[in-house]
Amino acid sequence: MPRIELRNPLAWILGALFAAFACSTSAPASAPPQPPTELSARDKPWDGGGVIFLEWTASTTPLDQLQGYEVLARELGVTAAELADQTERAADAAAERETESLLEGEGIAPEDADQQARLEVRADPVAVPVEQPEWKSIAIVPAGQTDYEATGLEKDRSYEFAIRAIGADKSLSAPSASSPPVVPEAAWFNLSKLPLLVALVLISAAVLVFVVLARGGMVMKIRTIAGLKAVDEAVGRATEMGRSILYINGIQDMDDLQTVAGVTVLGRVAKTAAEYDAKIEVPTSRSLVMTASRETVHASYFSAGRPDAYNPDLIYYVTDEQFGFVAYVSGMMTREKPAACFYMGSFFAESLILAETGNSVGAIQIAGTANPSQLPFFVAACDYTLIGEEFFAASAYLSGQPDQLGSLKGQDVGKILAGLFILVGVVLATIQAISGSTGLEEAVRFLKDVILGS
Amino acid sequence: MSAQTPINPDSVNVILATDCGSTTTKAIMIERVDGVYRQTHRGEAPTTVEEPFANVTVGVINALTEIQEVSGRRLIDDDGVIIRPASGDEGCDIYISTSSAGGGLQMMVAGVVREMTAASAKRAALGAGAIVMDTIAANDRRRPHEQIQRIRELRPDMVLISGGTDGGDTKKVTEIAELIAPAKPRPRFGKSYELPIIFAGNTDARPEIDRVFGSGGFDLKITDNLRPSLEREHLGPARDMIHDVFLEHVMAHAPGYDTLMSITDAPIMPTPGAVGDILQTIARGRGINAVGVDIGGATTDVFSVFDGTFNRTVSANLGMSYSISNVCAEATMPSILRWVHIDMNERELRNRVKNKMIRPTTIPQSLEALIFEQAVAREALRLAYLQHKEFATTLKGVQQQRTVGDTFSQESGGETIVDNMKLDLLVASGGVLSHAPRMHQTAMLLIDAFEPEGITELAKDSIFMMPHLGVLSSVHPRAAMEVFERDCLIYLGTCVAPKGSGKPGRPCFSWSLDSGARGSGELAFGEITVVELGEDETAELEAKPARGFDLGAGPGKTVSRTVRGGTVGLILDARGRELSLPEDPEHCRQAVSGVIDAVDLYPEAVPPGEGSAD
Amino acid sequence: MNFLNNLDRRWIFLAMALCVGVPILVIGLTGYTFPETPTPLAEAFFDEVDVAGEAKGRRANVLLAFDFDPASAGELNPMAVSLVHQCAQKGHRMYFISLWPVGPQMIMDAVNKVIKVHYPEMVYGEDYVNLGFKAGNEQVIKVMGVDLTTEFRTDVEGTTLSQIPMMSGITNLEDFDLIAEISAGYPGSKEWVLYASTQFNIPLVSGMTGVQAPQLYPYFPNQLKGLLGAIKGAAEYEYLVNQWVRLDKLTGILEQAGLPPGEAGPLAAEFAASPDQVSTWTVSAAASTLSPEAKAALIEAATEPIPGEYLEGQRRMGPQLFAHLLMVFLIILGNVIFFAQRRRGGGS
Amino acid sequence: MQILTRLIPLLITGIAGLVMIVSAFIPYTSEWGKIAGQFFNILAAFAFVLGGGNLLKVHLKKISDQGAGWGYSGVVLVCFLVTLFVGLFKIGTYPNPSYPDVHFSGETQGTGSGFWWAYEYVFKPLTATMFSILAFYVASAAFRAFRAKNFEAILLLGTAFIILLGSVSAGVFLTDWIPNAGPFGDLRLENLRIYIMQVFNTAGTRAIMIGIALGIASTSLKIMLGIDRSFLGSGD
Repeated sequence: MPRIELRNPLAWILGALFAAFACSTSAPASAPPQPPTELSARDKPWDGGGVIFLEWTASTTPLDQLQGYEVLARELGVTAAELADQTERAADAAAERETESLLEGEGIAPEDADQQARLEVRADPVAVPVEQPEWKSIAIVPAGQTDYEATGLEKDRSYEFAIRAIGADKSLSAPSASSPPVVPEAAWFNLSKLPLLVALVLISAAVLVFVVLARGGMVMKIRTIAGLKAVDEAVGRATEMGRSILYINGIQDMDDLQTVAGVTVLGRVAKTAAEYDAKIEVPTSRSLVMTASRETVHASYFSAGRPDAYNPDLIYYVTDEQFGFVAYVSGMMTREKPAACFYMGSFFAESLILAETGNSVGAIQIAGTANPSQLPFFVAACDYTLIGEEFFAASAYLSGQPDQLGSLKGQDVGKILAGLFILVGVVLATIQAISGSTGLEEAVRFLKDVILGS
Repeated sequence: MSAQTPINPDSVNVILATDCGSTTTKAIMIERVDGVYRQTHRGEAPTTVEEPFANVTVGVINALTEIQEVSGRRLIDDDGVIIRPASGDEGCDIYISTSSAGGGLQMMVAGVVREMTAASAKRAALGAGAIVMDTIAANDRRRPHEQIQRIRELRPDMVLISGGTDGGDTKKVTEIAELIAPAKPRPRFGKSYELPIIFAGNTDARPEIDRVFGSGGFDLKITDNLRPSLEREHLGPARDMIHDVFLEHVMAHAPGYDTLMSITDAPIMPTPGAVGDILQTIARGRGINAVGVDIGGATTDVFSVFDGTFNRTVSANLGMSYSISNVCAEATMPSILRWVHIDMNERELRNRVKNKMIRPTTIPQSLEALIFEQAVAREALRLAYLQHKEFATTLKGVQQQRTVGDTFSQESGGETIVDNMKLDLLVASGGVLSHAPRMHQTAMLLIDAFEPEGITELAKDSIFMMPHLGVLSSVHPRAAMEVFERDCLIYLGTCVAPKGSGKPGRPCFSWSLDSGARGSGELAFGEITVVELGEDETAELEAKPARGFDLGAGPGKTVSRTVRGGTVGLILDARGRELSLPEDPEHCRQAVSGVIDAVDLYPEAVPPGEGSAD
Repeated sequence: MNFLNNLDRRWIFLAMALCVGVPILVIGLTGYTFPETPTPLAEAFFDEVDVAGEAKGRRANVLLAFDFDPASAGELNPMAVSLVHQCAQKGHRMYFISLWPVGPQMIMDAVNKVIKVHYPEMVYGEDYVNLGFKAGNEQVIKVMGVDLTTEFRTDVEGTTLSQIPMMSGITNLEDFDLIAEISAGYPGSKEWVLYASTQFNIPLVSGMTGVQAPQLYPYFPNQLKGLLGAIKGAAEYEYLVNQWVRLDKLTGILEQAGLPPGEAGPLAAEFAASPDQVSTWTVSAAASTLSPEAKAALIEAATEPIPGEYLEGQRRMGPQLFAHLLMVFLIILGNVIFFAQRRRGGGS
Repeated sequence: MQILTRLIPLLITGIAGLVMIVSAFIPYTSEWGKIAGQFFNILAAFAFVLGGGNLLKVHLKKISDQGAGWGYSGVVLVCFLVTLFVGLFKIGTYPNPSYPDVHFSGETQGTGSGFWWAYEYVFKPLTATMFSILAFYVASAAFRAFRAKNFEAILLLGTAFIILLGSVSAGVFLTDWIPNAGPFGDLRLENLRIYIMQVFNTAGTRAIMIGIALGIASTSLKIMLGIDRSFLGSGD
């Protein structure tokens, strides 16, 4: 406690005030704070459900004696599914108890005991005690705040909320009057995703417009992609050297778009291989990819006019296991020394192992992936690398069909859009940082949280 | 066989050389004058391969007799034999010859992949001086029966088969052989003659090839693989083999050649092969990159040596008489007409083209005709050079060793090695170039068609003696070099042209000769000018390109170099590279007129009356 | 020079083997490790684990997702061990899960190394639980956000969740105070960021392989509260945890000996900073009041060697150092060859 | 158009794609997307059988052909069958404590089981070995590829040095003399490394990611609309 020399009346008064203040703050938790009042809860409109917006009137206890508010929630009612679940659990528990008693009390063999117990329980179903929902603390908000957005609730169930004030000494007030039950319903449209929808529509529209324009005869130019131009070269090398072509579709399943893009490129490589009569070998790490690859290669051989040369046994499944697959493929590479290796798809740590092995056996290697972390490895060890979007452009590039090329043009519109947003965002944020304007801060926040957050 | 006695280069004083072309046999005499070799006299006579003579030596003797008459030196004795060695004012020390009579050496080549071994085979054949009639490859998009049909149609002098690297493919190369063997292509000459097949492919495939062609009807020769690995091309042995077979089989069966072969001091070479040899000798000797072009009536040959790598292409359908229609079709009339600065009736032009086809030997009778013919020549040369660039590439199918520096520029294999900026010497030969009324026209034809960049010497072959010198270079390189420099080439001058593009009127580059003593100036983009610099004269050029323009040292960097003059002089060309003419015909005509005035290309007006000779 | 130019890559392999193998042997024999300087990223990771649950004023529920496999265990296991170490010392409740099929083995490994040996008092089902592997990649995370029990009905040993005491009150991701994730690829850090941290606003910290790290730096510090990249991150974090654990133990002893919390902390920090002067502490003024047992315990705690499993990360930095130095040397050598060749090539 | 091989697959693709998009925006349909995902998982599970069958077929064929390296196929088959047997029949598992007498109640991968043993002593070391090969390959690739050929390469080279040194104690040792708190503290190698990773690397990665995202969007659209059918084997 500071020492104050009391010289004049004013000081006395100040001293008294200070003492009173000091007492009130250092006093033990004799009186918990007052609970907040007038709690209202309403469903957040135009959302995906599960969010309730709460508002209340602050506790009458002075702000400096409050640490914050605790938000409480309880779920009302039990859905049918949950009831069934609870019944099942209760039955399980009962059966278990029964089994134990049968085992210990009557010495029945364990296998029979379990069976018998279950039968008994079924004959005499357990009445499920519907659990009384309990209040759960869902959040603590600072003292100055009088509203809260409760998220993560189960949509289409009703909830009750209550608020407790927390005193500076962590003492809790009595809960406020609970809010009327409210259901965090899902709207038919999730408005928070509107910016995403707009972007989706814009980009899709751009793609479609350019596809239509291209069909109408608009000339689309695409820059040379060295890696794809080199396909003929790689296949030719395999032909001249009398060795095989190795094609790896990545190590992900068909639900990865990269794998799909890889299968597309495979179609083209296989067609060239069919024309040159070179052997193409496709070990896959997923059996669905194997099936898709077979279809594609078969079609390629057919369109090259050599369906007789197609050998499905060269497209086979190895293992789903990442390093098992790598071990097989790199072993095969060192034994058979393929003249050309293609790595087109989704790759992880195996990228460099494959590419270095291929490099050491002297193969022309062409890689394509959209996994940015693997790009450096491919660039260093392969002859050609399709970087990211180039890989997705491969199908358009190889087919040369106008509508495919049109879709690339549509992509460019998306890029311009993204660039524009970046520019606007950077400019706004910079000006805001320099001027400190709150209006701009709001705009930046909107860009960051609402548009990018959707 | 040829009478090849060892020759002591120092004792050689008189050399005779002939080139037996399809229509004329050209002979030259080279003598040692004051210690240096000079070409002194020449003679010409019709070639006598066809009936009634059916003996090539008759034409040779005729041509030599002409020299004998002009020079007053006795070369042929009373029995019609060349007198050797030289003694006093009689005879010669060396007699050599080339031949392209009867269409030259015609070959068919085959390989596995068109862009790889088949391309190597084609390079080997072209380099040896052959005309490649067709290239068969596993991936040439023809069905086997179409390939067989094609092989049957052709009547090559020999076939070169390649395919597979050593230890590589045997299956495809055997398949190719199995296409050729049953198709039984028949040779051009001689009924009893077995078609020579040269195999220069995978060593592992030799037994199979032996089996396929062993059944008879073929004369199989086996030589080293010309693509032992995809990373390496090894054309030498195949080329030597082609020459051997050319002599042994093709020449031996052509009328009179057996005699001719017996009297030459060096093996007879196919004419284009000899031209290639002299160009290589020069490029190697002077350490330069050179391009040579020979534009003929039916075909245009382009030769290039870049960084020691020789390439030759024959553009079979680009020529100034038999093929002129094709040039017009391929280049399109508007492309040709963009080089014409006066009004021409397109219908009349088409007639002119057809006339030239029907009467290939006519030469332009009016200025208008000359201008048109030179416009066609520009396009023919341009297209031939384009084909050459496409063919003269680095090897395809090579594993690239990438470094991080290549991340953003992944260059692919098979890029052209022809780089106009690195080009030092451009040599022209062939009718339309040699016989142009003014040297300026020849120079501008070369510049417009080849678009040399940086600093490039222009020259023309005075009397088409490059083939003779090519053979000579194999027996007496010094003589060949000396004659080439002094008599063969007529230096037209040097072209200085920065690479880059800009707006017309903006500064392009400034120059000074001998620090301004012989002139200096500045050129705006789009301008062209000629500075007098006589033959055998040289001057120190200092040229500073504007920003964005490159004279070889990098954009904006000054270049200092000794430049050589010529009959035209120093041509300062600020029209930019790539050379582009305005799209709009009217603007184009103005631009071309400007150039023609600046260079003084067609100084005389058309004499009235002469223009409508035919 | 010619030899170097056509250097057989096996020489490089040999050099690498030596650069990695020799330090492993030396460190294995001497136990010497290189000092670590923690970066802000590791500090943030540590702090986030440290303060978990404080906001709600309760013992924290920490979800530990071990999404890696033996292949990457060399890089990630030290992180996992330190993470469990910190959580156990702090007294957090630990819920282990994995989205990788072999993840449960990695969980078991860490549990066996840390909890079973050093925290035997922790009870399975009350202090930690292993929920095992669940197939379905990011879909599992999404579902867990709504209802954990639809994906996880039993723990790894087949016990129903209702019978596990610490599972009561846990219905979805929101019931956790922190998600700590160790990732070797897909599904991993990125999926947790996208579907857990951004969707439900739960603090997320993640340790990952060096290859992945660059992709995730952008998420720090908003979506990812802490990030450990590769063995370097592991070593830094391990160092922090070891330091803190020692400090915490010392503080505990001092507090138990009767020192008020306000004094015990600074004193423990002082002791921890200079363990070699242990003999002087016991006579120093503040500690003089301690009982002999407490003093003995204090000396014991301050000087006891850190168990080997808590030094794995730092030990692995040794081979790492020499491997990196070799790489730098190789790159320089490569360039020397390159330029020597170019000069020769340019001269001709 | 062939109905079975073209129309139906395209319809399925289009509808599934549309469902995925709709379920992202319309909460009512959010379950549908999940169902579509489950369909795929079920299919993928069947594919395991397909894969196993193919594995057997390929390797049996190799053995019967006795071509080069058929012994390897034998090893593969033996390992495959043994693992399958050990896993299916829960060899060596300890029963669940609740049912100590029921052998099959044991956890397949539980400690001490045959499967666990194979995992612990075969699979784990093998996988770790494969992964550690990376260290060797990174070195040889760096030796070959990091040539200061042009300006970009020099930049990359410099960055590589900073990252390599900054992530080990060598970096700390080298720039120890720069005070961490001072104005140049950020120039210490270990700080520079993080700065490079956070700023330059992030910017670059984001640019690539934006391109990839757009590529994925446009490719998805093409596939949904049937413009790109190459994955069904109807190439160009």
